[in-house]
Amino acid sequence: MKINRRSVLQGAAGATWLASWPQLAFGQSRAETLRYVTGNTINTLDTTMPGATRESFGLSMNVYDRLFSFGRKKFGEYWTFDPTVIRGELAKGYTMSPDGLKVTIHLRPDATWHDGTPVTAEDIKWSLDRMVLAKSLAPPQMSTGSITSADQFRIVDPQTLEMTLPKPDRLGLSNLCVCYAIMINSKLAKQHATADDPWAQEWLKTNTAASGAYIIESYKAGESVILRRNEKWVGSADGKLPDFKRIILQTVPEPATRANLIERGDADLSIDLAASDMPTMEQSSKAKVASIPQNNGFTHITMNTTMKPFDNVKVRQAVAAALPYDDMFKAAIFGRGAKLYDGSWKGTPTSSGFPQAMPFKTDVAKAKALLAEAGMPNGFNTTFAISAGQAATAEPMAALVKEALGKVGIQVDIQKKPDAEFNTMESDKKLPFYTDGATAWLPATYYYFYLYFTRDQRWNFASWKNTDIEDLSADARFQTDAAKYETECKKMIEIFAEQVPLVLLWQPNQDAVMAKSIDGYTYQFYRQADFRDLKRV
Amino acid sequence: MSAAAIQRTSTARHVLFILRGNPVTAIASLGTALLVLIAIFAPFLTPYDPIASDVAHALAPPDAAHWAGTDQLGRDIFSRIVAAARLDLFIAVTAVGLSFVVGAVVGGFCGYRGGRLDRWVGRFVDVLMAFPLFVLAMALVAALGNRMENIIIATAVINLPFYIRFARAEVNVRRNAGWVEAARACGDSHLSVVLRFLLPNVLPAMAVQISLNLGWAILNAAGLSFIGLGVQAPTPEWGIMVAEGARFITTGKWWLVAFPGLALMLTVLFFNLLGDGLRDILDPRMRT
Amino acid sequence: MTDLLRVEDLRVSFSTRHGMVAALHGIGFALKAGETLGIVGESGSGKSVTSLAVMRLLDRAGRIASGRIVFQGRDITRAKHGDLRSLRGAAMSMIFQNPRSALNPIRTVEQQIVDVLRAHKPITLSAARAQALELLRAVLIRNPEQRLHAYPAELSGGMCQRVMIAMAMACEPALLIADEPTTGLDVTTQKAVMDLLAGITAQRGMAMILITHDLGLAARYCGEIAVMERGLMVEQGPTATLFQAPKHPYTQRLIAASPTRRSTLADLAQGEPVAPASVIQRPPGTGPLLDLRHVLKVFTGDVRAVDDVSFSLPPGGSLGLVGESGSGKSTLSRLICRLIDLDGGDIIFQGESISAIPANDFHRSPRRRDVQIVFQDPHDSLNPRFTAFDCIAHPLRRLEKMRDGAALTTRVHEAASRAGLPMDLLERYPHQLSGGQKARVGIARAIAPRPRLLVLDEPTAALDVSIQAVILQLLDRLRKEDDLAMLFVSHDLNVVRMLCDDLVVLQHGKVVEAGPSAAVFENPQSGYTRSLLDAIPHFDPHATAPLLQVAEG
Amino acid sequence: MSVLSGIARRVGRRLLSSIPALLGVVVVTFVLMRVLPGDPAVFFASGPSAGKEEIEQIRHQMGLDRPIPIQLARYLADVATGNLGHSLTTGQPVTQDMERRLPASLELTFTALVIALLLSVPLGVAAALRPGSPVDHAVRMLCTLGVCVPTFVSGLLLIYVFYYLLGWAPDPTARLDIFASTPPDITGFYLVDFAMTGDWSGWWAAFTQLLLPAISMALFVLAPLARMTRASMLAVLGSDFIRTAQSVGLSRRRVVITYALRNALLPVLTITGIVFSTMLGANVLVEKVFSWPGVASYALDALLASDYAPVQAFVLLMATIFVLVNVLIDVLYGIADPRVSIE
Repeated sequence: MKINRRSVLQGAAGATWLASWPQLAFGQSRAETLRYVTGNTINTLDTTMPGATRESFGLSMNVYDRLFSFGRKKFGEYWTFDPTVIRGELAKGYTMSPDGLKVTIHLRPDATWHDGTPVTAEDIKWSLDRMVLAKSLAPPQMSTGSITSADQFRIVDPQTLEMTLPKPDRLGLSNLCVCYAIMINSKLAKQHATADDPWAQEWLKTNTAASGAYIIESYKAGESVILRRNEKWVGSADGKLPDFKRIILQTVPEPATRANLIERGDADLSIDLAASDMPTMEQSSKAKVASIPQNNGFTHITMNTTMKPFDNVKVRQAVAAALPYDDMFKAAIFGRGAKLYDGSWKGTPTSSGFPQAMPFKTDVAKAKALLAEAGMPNGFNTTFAISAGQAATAEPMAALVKEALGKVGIQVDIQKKPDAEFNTMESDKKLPFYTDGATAWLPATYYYFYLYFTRDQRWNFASWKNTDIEDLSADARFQTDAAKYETECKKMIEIFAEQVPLVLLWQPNQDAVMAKSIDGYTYQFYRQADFRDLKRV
Repeated sequence: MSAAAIQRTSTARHVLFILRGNPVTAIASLGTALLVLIAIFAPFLTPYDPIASDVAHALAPPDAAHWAGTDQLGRDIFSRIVAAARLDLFIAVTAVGLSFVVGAVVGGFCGYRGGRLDRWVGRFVDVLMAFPLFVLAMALVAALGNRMENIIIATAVINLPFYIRFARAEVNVRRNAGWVEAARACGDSHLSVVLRFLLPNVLPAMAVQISLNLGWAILNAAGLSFIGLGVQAPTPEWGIMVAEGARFITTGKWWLVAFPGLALMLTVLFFNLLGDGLRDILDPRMRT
Repeated sequence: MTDLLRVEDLRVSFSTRHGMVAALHGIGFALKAGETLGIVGESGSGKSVTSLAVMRLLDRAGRIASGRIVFQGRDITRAKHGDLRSLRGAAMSMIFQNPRSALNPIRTVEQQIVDVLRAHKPITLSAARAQALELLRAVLIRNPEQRLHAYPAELSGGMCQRVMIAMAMACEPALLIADEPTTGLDVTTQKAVMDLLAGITAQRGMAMILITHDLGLAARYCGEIAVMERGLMVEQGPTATLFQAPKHPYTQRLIAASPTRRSTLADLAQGEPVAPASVIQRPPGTGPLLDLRHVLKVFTGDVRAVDDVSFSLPPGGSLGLVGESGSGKSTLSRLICRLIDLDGGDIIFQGESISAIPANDFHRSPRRRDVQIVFQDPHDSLNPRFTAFDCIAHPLRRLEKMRDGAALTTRVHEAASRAGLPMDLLERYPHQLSGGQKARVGIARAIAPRPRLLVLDEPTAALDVSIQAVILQLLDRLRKEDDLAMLFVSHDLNVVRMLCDDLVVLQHGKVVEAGPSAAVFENPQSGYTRSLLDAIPHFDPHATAPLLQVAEG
Repeated sequence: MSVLSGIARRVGRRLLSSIPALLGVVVVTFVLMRVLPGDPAVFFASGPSAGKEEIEQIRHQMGLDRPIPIQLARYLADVATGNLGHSLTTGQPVTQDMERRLPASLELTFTALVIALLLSVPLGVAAALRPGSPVDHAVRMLCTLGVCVPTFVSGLLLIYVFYYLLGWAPDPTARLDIFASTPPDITGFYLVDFAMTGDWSGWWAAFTQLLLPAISMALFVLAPLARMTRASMLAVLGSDFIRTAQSVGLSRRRVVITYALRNALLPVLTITGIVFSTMLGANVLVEKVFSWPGVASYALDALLASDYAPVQAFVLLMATIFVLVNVLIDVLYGIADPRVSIE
């Protein structure tokens, strides 16, 4: 492409003709508006409904309030969420009984719903009840915090509620911070409830009864949402209103187009861009990149422990030794992430954190030896499945896996499957060998092991059944002794590293590309931008 | 010189005459021939193993070692393009061949016999035609699984109605020709009239359609690849290479998309121009 | 008086892939105002090229190489298109064959006539419309007011030709060129159209050039005749002189080959040997070979294409089926050949019913080889992908299960030689053969399996008269040699009379008259037969004067 | 009068006869969707804590736990009553989604078709008037180049050049600049709505948004249309009635335009129907590349998510449009060519 002066001039002239912003002056209101472009759609305004997209969660966080919210901590010039800090959002604060069984929730007296009516304890009780009673995705999530029944919530007085837990669950309070724990204007919602639908689930799919920082001005499902700042919002950490008065969320499926938009200054923020675009973006004069590892997630290669030959631990170890970690890290995500391999420890890990770098390295000789030990010196044939939605990173990875395993005699057939098919087969445990990603909203080591490595359920990727892990994770959950908890966690990690139900690869960075003027970007556990934190400087 | 030889030379002369007056077709014929040769001898023409990765040299621009640069995994793009020629041509030729054979026979019988068979097949064709064709192909591949044979089947299915209609119409205009009735008077059954008389006569006209369709089938496969329903990695295929390379357009790594795109484009171009040329050769109106 | 049109040494050539091919080798003629000139010739003689060259309507490939065309004193040989445009339609116009396709299918009759008027005269739309109506009246179209708004497809072929005439004379040109104006029309319509054309040109003092392959037509309507052969004008003169004393051998051949009321097969082509090699004598009193009993064929829409037709044909006999298009004669021939099924009645062949076998299965019947057919259009009746040899061998391979080999070759050669087809043509494909040669291949194919009955569906309709003459003689010889019965389907009574013992006249699927040929011809009983006979533009070289007077009525 | 009633009869007959085809489309799509290896329930229960129970619950909610023939019967009954089900991807009733998105797709497709026709017909005519000339070859090359670039590539290239490099085009994100106000919802076609309200700057904004996707779509169908125009123009120019028109001295303009072109456009009209149908299918890629909020990208997302209802509805809708467009073309043909109504 040759660009000379003339074409630039023509371009400039053309720009005034074609790309004019017809209605809105570029001045004040543009500065106060944040234009956010995403790849996916917002499909529901009620996050507890099945099928809610990540973008829906992101919107809900800005529109609804929860009682509590996680804190945030600095990560370079940006921020990342901090699950160890829990602050009040719609609640002013809480007090926990010494035995950890009783949480007293203090409401904010000045909090109002978007329609101007005050937030009452009845509203909160109704919302909490809905969380555990209505048929939705919320109850199973809440159960991970031992919140299972409406009886656990009690109105103490108009400004106070009480939540009782049957056991001192480590994640009881944390669960009130997640995307499902939205607080709803019960008076408004009840007006739209029916006998069949006592929790107004149908109505709340496309309407809101919220108190959050932003109010929905227009909602075009699958296209765009426009938000307006709630001038009466009281839920912030510092008591201030968010900086942006207006937010425009738009669905732009092509990552390349989203990148173009930011680079040309037409949009302010976007996440989930192609890793390959990042080096260019980082050199751009108009855009900057916040590259923050997704510290509550991991990308993995799973071997189904119930399927031959992966039921043999030697085979799993052999595969783990044969994988071309560095090449995959470079080629698939261009090195943009935190490695979860190449760990320097042996035997027992030094840290109880999870996910952490595992002591896996590429060692072809060892892989061959292990295969021989497993009785398969000539390798075997298998398939390696990837989902079409993740093809951008998974496809190069798969090609490398195929090549590397081929060197130790394992013949791999790559199967790229449409997302729905992939998910179904993964859920039905029919995939022997595949790659996927996982993120946990509540990143506690025991929670990872409980969620991903126990029980016959969807998220036990490798269908791994290990009684030690089951016992340890169950005990760690209610363990009040911090030192003991630490030991239990390390033990679980040790078993995991030895048994290799799945190979941890890395935590990919979440690359948020934004205009140079945007500040305050925070990586959140639900992997979406929180507009309340952002400002233009 | 025997009469048959006269016939041959006169056909050859006619073709030559058309080609002389139509350099574009001449170039297209040469190009197509070259393409077929490349496809046949692909394994001998690739300087590198088209699926061997070399992450250390990933995303290298074209140079003396890698004429078309390397891709994300450091694979030689030129080798991949050459290797893909074979696969793409195979997909296109089989898919089009399949729909041609089925379509010509079914359409031929419908056009010749008419009646109930024709009506039912007509219904079936109507149903197929009413589908948004690309979406039908997508759905078929999604339902059957994205393997090469299913891509071929899907491409064949969405081409089928055109062949049926085309063969039907062409046979229909000829079914009352004297030589058809003469064949029957000479003791041919309907079956043999269609298979031995009508279809061979329809063939030249269909050759145009086939040629145009070959290009279209390649594009179709590329489109399927773009939305993630193409052949499985790491098999080199132009559509996938273009779709993957498209991700790198904005980063200035043009060679990832440009070279496979060029191969794809030239192939489709050759097939299309050849089809046009064939039409000229076969269309009596052009014989002035 | 000066010449209206003078053509001098006109040479026209066409660029083809074999290089430039000359179509006219220097022809010349002249025409005064009000005169009528007939240009007669067989296909390929260059008569149409002449007319197109005069109008300067040659297509892109055609080029006037040399010579001069002088019209109304102006040399228009190299005239510019703009100048020609004002001449065409206004001073000279042309009528084409195939009137249906010569009219724009998506414009009404009125629009097309108005287009012509307004292209040459500065008149208002309403005036032009009024004049269009007048013109339709002048060409004797019934209900002209309604026809004005009709599209060509809504009109019959004859009516289209009248509209065409109206357009051509709309601006009263001095010269009208009619290129085969009646080819493709039914005989009765032919006559009406020609009478109209002659009447109008005479009335308005227009000169006319009539281009035709039909000597009868030219003789009847033209004062002067020019005969063309292979791009040359071989003879030219007043009609009476030319016909009575043709000088050029080609003219003589042509006149001889044209059937007249009195001519016999022997007259048509003196040069060819006509005597059959051996004539089989048939014992009298045998039963009929073919017997049709109340045959009925109904097409969708309750159209009775063949309605209660009965007749019979003795072995070795010949029967003519005569009728205009749509009379059901082609359907009947296909019924008899058992290519289609009957809806009623019975067909008895050699004493056994063959109508019970479905047409779909008839190819397996032993009777299949006994009944063979020769088709109308020789171009269309040969598989383009078969050589002549394969065409003739095909029925032998199929019906007699013969394998390739000496026996088959012998049989093919035998059939070919009996059909008068030179052996060196056997390896050619249809498009490399002439019309007459193709007709011979078609006949050879039909006689190859030695059938008992040959159905001939207008076998000579698409052929030039000289070739027609030869083919007719060939057929007659075959019949006599082989004791081959023939069913001859034709619209041309003259031809049928010469070839057939008996005659059946069909109209709308029904038999209107039947009997011995001579009797029907001399003394037709039905009005329809009479009108058919009248309409044939015969000419009589021995008559004292041309029939030009008819046109002046 | 008789022409009109003839047309009405033909329309009625065509519509009636297309019902079996539509029914076939519905059934085939339905079965195809059920054959899809993905289980929508699993896909949509992908929340962090979805277990077996939740999946079963969604399956029941969607009626997927019943035998397929019963599901089909229920679906057909629903379709007959105008209920096309709920989309799980957007969470809306499919009819509502379609209602909003269909005008976007149609506006794009129609604009593309108009652009294609405006370009291809003159090009085809120019080529036909001088067959074998450089003009002819140039036209052929030009059109063929258009057809041999995959739509998604030409789309991305257009964006890259005209938006990213040159900045002539507005950002390819939607039907209208997000900061601009949308027109009142009258027809759903922005161009029409803006024109009706007299908001010409809005019209221009919508038009510029439309231009790039429409062009990349038009490029693809240029070749068949131009090719058909050229061929049919050549055929018509060589036909007898053109010679007649010349022989009566009509002007060249009249011969070429009134006599030749009008006749030559008839087959072009027929092929336009087929072209339109392929464009509706090809929309998928263009809408994806240009983030066009149309029905095709909607259906693609749904297909990849095994979200049955939108895909089924989309296919049914497209089939219906296909039928309607063909009937429309039939009617236009009937008006343009008197021979049809005479038959």
